[in-house]
Amino acid sequence: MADAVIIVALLLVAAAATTAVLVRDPVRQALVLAVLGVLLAVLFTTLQAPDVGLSQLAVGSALTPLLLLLTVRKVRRRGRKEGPRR
Amino acid sequence: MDDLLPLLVALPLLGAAVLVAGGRLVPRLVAESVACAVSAGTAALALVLLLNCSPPMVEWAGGWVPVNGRSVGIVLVGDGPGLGMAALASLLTLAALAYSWRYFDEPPRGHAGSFPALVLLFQAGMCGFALAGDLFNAFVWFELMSVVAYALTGHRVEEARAVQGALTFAVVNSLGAYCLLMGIALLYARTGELAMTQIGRGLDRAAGPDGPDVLVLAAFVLVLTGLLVKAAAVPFHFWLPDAHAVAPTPVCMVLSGVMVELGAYGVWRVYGTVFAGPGGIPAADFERALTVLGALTAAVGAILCWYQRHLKRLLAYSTVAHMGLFLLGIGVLKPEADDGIALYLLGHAGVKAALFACAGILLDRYGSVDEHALRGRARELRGVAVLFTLGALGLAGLPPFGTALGKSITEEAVGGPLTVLYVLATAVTAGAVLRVAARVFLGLGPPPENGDAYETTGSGERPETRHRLGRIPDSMKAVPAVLLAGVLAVGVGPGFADVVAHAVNEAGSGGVLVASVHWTPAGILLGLASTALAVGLAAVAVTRPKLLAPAWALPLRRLQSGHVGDYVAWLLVGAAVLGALALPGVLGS
Amino acid sequence: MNRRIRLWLVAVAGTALAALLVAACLDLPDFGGDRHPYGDRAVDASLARHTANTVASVNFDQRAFDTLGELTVLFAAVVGCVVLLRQTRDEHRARPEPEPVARPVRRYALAVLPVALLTGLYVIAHGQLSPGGGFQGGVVAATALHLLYLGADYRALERVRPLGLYEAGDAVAVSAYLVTGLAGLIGATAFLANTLLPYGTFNTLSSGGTVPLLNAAVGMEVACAVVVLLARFLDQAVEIEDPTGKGSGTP
Amino acid sequence: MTAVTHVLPYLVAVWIFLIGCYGLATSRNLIHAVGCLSVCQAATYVLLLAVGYRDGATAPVFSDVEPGSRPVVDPVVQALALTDVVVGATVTALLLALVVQVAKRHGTVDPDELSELRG
Repeated sequence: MADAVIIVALLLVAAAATTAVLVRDPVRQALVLAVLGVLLAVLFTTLQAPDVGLSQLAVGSALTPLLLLLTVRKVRRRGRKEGPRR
Repeated sequence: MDDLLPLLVALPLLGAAVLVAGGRLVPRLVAESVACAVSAGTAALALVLLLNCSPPMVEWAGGWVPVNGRSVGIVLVGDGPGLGMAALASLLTLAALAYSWRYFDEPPRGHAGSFPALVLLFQAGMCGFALAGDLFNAFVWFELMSVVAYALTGHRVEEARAVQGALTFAVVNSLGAYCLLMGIALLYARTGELAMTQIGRGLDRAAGPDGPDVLVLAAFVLVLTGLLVKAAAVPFHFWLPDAHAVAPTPVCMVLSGVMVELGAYGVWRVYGTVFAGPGGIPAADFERALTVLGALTAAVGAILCWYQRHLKRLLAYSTVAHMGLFLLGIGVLKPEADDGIALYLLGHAGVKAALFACAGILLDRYGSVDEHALRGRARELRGVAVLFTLGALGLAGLPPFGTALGKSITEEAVGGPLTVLYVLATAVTAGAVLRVAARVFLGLGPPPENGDAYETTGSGERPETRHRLGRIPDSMKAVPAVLLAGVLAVGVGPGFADVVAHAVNEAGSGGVLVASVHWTPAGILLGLASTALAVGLAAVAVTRPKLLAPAWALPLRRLQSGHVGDYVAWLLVGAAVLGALALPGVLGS
Repeated sequence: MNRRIRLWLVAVAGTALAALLVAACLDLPDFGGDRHPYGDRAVDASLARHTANTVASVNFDQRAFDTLGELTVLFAAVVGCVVLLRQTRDEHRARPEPEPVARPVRRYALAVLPVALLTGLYVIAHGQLSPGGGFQGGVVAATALHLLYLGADYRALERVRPLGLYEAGDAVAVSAYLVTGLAGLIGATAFLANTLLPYGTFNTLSSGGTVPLLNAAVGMEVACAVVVLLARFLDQAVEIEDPTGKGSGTP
Repeated sequence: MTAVTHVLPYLVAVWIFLIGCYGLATSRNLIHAVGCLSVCQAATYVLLLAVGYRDGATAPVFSDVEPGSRPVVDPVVQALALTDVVVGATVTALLLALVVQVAKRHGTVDPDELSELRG
């Protein structure tokens, strides 16, 4: 019987993933993806997978959102002359 | 001999690493020659291994040989088809490197070795995928092949089209790769194994008396979705014309020549080892799924190929049509069809790479790949005209060519109605190429007026070389000539077809040796018929362009919208259709 | 096709796929089941070779060929990003003026930098003992370097981060991995075979034969790769300006 | 209640995959689309690790656990998931590099406004 922590972690991950998809602004999505990365790391730790949890923490919640934000900055900086992008 | 198999992957990787490490210290000439040397060495090793693969070679990476039938390591399978695809990939990569000898405008500052290094990584990914006997290992090399293809397709970043085509290519193929991985996870959950043959046995053991259940069907749909996205079957094919229209010509040669065909090889390999047993998908379902998808792909590819005026997109749709024909041949599940498809695939790779090379010459000489803009301008390129026309005739299936031999054997195996589709599809695609040859090289017929706005014209492109080529370097003319000579050798080489057939049968159906494959009068007649039909179509199209351009195909062309969201939606639809096609067998049992 | 048709297609195909996948999930063995044949074999093989962290043993010993592929995917992405994000002829580099940095931030960044770097190296070194390894340690070490950007400014970061060196380091790490594999082929029986070095005593830094070597190679490769990737994106975001400046770019 | 938990992780993985595909298909911003693709990939991690879980088992690391004293989780799926995490990072990096170039050359990142390749 899977214990309660795994179930809670799973539901939180599902909620975070749905939010990451439904929020349309890239900056906010980058933040939600960082939260999703942390929640995934927690889920992997509860699933007794510390290696994957650590790499998900490093890659999923630090590296990917940083790259997303740098891309937004590059796109927004160019778009500022034509009015803010959606 | 077996333990040299991983070297087919390790050598190009080492070459790429050396090129990137030393890329900035050496002049560009040294970097490109090192790349050619490494690629040629790998091709030679692949051919040597191919020559003695009669008992298929099996190598366990890391020395993890099975203990009482079970192992933890990764298995590499060096049988006829696997090594054949690895050799074909290496030879085409060598041809692409030779073609692009001092070809591109200046490489990124201080990174002389980056393009050759990427091409070597591409070769390593393809060789790894061809040899993989482990499903997850195949996914990793599939992913390497794709990542390098995205970077190479978007190589000309200053072109607006190149980056859009590369982006849609990357998103659709990545989603396909993730579907493949989900399928692997399901198969691992059911069988607890990752080697393909072990998974097959596990499925047979785990299947109850009434055969496969929904889990096997879901795994089949997910794994085949990933592979069919790479094989550009309808409705997963939308990325291919966009990617080929924008990729640099040497990359197009390898993409269309062998990478797309590796998708069909993957389908054949995965079905043969994993899903062919009693626990897998019944043969009738697999046959129905591939026949329907293959026929659709051949039809859509041929029709849209006829309407294109952008030379590279026209050749890309011709590749889609031929992929449909290959999937049809694989779907028939007969050893003769497998032999025919192996020969047809070899011939098609050479012909299509040669045609792309000629299109690249036109682009670099005249700065355009638009059929209407180039009308009559390429008269002085005699040699290229001959090569282009020979390639078109090879595409149509003119007998001495290897493509004709493969097509005739396959037509004999697939039977009546499908043969008509084979003849029509090859005739229409070859007719389009012949029409382009007539207009561009001979300037025949009245100037065609512009079609409606919903099309990608080939004009306004910039040549890939720094400035327009005054004189065509002979390396760019030699490569298509050698490729076409190779295709002729496939067709008329004494005993070559038998060697290929023997290797394919030994790997595919466990050595059920089939009567020797050879030219048959019926096959030759069909080849001549399709060539005549192609020439006729081209002639009519050139003289009276209005006649053969009905507007009913417009809605079909609107589907190719270049929009990422559309392509993802079509991928989901394709997966659902694949599930529906393979459902009856699972429900029935 | 317009948005409405696309939405409709996604809805229909999505529901069909959902039905198929949910039915498949119901056929899957129960979550938390006890049947993991491959896993049990992997644990036994890992203990036989004195590697405490079984995941590292699977990654760098039993399925080292997979890790070679995945290492090359990262290497290909680095070379790809170098090619895709290069400064084209019609672009120029603008020198960013150093922004004033608050005192506490500067002190914090410069204090934490050596600690983060050390943590990354520790995680790499103990890859085959405790959770962690080449990948995780590499990313930690790479991000540690970028604390300089927080602490000082972009030019300080560029001075300490000569890009050519890191790209060469990436390539050297991949070559090291391959040479270790070839040594296995020449010295022992097969490519990437782990029978060359003694397996050492269990739970010590030198245990596991070639696992620590491959771990270090992957650690170096991931660190260099992440530095180059971040550098390429930072260059685009901070320095490289478009020719027209109006943002429309060349048609 | 126990029936649901036997299959909940798999259902969550399927849900994340399909919601990611929905986001990818209906996205109006290419950066948002790349984010949705990484959500799709998160589904593969969840499915892989859920397949390898064992009730009452601990992590397969024996630096502080006596080998054989406690049941351990399946280490092979963790190796596969590790490889998948890194592959995901590289694909995201390449896609974002292409998005930067699309924004530079097309002036927009809205897929509806990209009109170069048609027909």
